[in-house]
Amino acid sequence: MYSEKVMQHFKNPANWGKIENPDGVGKVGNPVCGDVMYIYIKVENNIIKDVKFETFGCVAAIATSSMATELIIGKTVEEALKITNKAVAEALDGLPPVKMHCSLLAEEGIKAAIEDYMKKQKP
Amino acid sequence: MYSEKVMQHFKNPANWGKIENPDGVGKVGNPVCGDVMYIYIKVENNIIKDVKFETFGCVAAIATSSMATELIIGKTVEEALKITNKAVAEALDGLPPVKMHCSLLAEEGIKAAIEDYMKKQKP
Amino acid sequence: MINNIIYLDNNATTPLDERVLAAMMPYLSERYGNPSSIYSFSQKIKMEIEDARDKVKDIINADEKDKLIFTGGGSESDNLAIKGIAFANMNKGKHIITSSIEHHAVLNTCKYLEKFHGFEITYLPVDEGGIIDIDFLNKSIREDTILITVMYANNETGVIQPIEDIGSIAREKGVVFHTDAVQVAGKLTIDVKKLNVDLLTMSAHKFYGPKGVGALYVKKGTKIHPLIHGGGHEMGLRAGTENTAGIIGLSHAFELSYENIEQEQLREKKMRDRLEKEILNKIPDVIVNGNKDKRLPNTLNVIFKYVEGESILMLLDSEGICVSSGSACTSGSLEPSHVLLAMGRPHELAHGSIRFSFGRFNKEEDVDKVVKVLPGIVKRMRDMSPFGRGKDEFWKT
Amino acid sequence: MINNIIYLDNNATTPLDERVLAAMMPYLSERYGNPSSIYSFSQKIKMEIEDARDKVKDIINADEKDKLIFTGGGSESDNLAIKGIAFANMNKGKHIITSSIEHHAVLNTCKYLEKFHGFEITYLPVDEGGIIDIDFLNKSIREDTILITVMYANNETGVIQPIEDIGSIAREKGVVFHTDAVQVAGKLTIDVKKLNVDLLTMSAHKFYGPKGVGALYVKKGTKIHPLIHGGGHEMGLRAGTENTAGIIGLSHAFELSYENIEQEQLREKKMRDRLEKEILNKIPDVIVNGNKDKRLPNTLNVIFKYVEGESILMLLDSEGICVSSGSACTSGSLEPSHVLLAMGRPHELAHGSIRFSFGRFNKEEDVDKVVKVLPGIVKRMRDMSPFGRGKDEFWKT
Ligand SMILES: Cc1ncc(COP(=O)(O)O)c(C=O)c1O
Ligand SMILES: Cc1ncc(COP(=O)(O)O)c(C=O)c1O
Ligand code: FES
Ligand code: FES
Repeated sequence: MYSEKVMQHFKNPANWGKIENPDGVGKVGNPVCGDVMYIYIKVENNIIKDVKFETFGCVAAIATSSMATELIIGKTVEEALKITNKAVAEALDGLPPVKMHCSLLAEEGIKAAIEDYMKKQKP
Repeated sequence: MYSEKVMQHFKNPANWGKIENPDGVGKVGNPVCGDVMYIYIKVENNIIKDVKFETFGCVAAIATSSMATELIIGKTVEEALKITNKAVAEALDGLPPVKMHCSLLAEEGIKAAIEDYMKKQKP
Repeated sequence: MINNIIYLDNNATTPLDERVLAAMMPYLSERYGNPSSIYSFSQKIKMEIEDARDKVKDIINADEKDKLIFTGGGSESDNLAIKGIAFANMNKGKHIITSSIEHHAVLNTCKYLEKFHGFEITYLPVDEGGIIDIDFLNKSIREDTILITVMYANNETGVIQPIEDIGSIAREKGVVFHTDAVQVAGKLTIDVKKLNVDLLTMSAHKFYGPKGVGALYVKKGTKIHPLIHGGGHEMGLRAGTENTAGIIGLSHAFELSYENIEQEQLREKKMRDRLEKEILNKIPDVIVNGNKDKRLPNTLNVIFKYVEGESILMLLDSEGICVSSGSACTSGSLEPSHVLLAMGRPHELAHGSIRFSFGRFNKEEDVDKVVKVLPGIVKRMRDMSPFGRGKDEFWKT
Repeated sequence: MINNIIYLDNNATTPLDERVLAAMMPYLSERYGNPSSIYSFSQKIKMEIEDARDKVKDIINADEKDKLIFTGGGSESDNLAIKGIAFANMNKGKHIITSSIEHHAVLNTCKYLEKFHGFEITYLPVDEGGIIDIDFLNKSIREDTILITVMYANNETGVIQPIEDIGSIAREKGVVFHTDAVQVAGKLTIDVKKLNVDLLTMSAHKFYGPKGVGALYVKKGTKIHPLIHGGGHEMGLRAGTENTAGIIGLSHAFELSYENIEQEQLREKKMRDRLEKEILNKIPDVIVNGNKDKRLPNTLNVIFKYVEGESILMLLDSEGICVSSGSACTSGSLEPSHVLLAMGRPHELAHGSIRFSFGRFNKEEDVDKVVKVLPGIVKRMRDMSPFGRGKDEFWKT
């Protein structure tokens, strides 16, 4: 059902946890299943220096959370905004069709966190 | 499906064949399946001295033909008329329900042969 | 069993008992005849099928004239019962009563009749413990009600329904009554006379028999249409060359299950109860689902608050422990358990249940192993979750 | 095979090939998981089922997106095809075309729809050789025709129907086309694309696979309702825990059948033709049924005039020879073969047919044995019959 890579990320997820005093926080819920993801980012010179997630969700949700955080770390804010759920799923060697929606959590979480960061930047 | 006894009578039927110059002949057909039985009798002093059958029919038809002829041989005409298909079937340790109708051939064959005999007796 | 897995998913399916396989083997090799053929090679097989049928009928206390139809499984039996009664009696009415916690084989069959064949369905609610509302049933019966179908015990929670009471009501009102006893057959004694049921479903692979064979008990005189038309097999109620090995396997497995049923019930209950106690002791924020007094002795359904069921299931899997989250055939789907929702659990909780179901081949050590790894797994997933003690209060119970 | 019977009833059922049984065994022992469960133990089994499905699809040249549904046998596949199409498309029309020589799984399903669900059925006639009337078919198609269902080869006579032609007509007129290929699967190569069929039925126990498992090919885009509702198994088209051993067995058996199919066809044809020749040489008043140019290579159906089939069958049985009279599932019934009646045989002749059907495990010696005993048996029964040469002239042919 799940690819090896999904299982690896699920069992040993990267970047889970919380950042104290983050520069941006995204809190998103999945409308399909009700699952929830929080994402915290630390930004320096427009570059994402640190990212952490907390996820209440299925295996796919956790694996995509992990993969998505790995994909954006070290990227500029603009680059990070371009990450799509499809890209995350592909990086995980795909997801079962019924589980594609789970990867939306990660995409939207990142977007929400960056939005939050940008809002805070405005004077 | 068939009892041992049915199979015995089917494989080694008693009294099959023809009687030359019989005292009575019954030719009956089974309305249910279209099968046919001929029965020939020889009567002396009101007693059935000899009987033979020819049957185009299933295993049950042949076994009941055989059993029925055994049952009436040596009997008076009146006694022979009392033989029912149920009695024949019972003497064979029963027949499968769908095959009960087959035993009617024998009962009716005997009746027809005796009727034929009686008709010939009338002046 | 040869695997070194800890199999705690016996409500999903059970291992085929070696003794059952041994009984099946002749029918998978030299006794290959088609039971409908009339030569002796086949007629002997036919007789053995009839013996197998009689054995099962005896165990459930069926009348000699009642029918027991062998089918291709529990789902087919449910469909045969419900569609068979519905189509054969639609001139009398098109109203069916079922419950909101049925297996999908019942639920989706009812929904199909509702959507495409003009039937009206009433879905009985259940209480927090998962037991159907008898008053509601009483009030729901109408002039045009032609069938009541309520499961004997629920596959997810193990909760046992008041079938005898439902049976008396149905009989009194003259409504045909079917029960899906898939989770009860082989686990509790069944007496169709006492239960007042007209139709009862069972499935061999839930009692250490083979997959792909089931049975439907049909009380004599019940007007029913076949689901599978064709040759005159199974008293004209289920066409198709008989699955001889499967039928012999079902019958033998059923018999074996009742050989020392009380002892086995106690043995499994003991393991189940210990697991329950240990979980409640070692893990905070746990909810046990289902009325504890009316539960199959082998089933434990728990919610670990703040985490999803699938994650726990998969981490248990990496430890070689097989359990389920929701019912097997709905996993892969996204909906939370309709059974837990019907019991009033909020959506997020319903999504997070784990079912442990014990069976003949479990041992006390299996409990030990689960108790050893489960607290850590739950803690790990909770740490990863944004909710829980000292975190956001996302829901309240 | 272990029995010392001579089994010449391979159209009724076939022995399970030992190689197939070997492939099934793991699923009857340690690999007992429910394929719908999501832990790895079960997911591996699920993948093997999908491989099994792909293998069968490849052999019949199905498209990747076409469906192959595993069912509980040929009869279920036929019912699923016919009722599934009928109920899903009844808004478009309620007219179905079939033939008068179908297996009862098709015939009785059509009759059921006719009697209880308001469908109208056209039964295509056949010629003396048992081949359906294509012109009649052409003329029978109406605006409201939603399904044509004609068997690929007849089980009693082995006569092969012009499926490709029917398929083109159906496609041209936009009517869904189903064929019951139970007697062809494993005997002749099947190419669903070339045949223009939308649905095709097969049954494992006819090609040395297990009893109680079949398949239905469904072309992509075909609108069809399930017959068995429930969980989402088999792409939502057939609920029920998968008969894992059965499915693996079907697929493996199907594969094996095509390994050297041409050679096997020739081998069986040689035996069949020799038996036919010997019978015609040694026994007077014999009629061979079915168009000789359009016949399965393994099937021989003959009438011995003046005697009934059952008696011959039973005397052959005492010699350890298994053959059939009429189709297996109608024996026990009284009706003469509907297939022979449709071919214009009078009632008494139709009652008297014997079918010899060869298979993988037959040898030339089997023919010798039959040829040795059959003439005596026929003579004996004819002597006992009131008809025949020099006796009453009961019928003429
Ligand atoms: C042509 C044909 N169709 C359908 C069937 C039914 O298959 P099954 O007995 O596997 O249900 C058979 C054999 O019995 C058959 O010969
Ligand atoms: C309560 C209940 N009913 C019906 C079924 C369906 O049985 P099967 O999978 O044998 O079709 C199951 C199990 O899957 C079940 O638990
Ligand atoms: S099911 Fe909710 S995120 Fe996967
Ligand atoms: S079937 Fe005709 S006499 Fe038995």
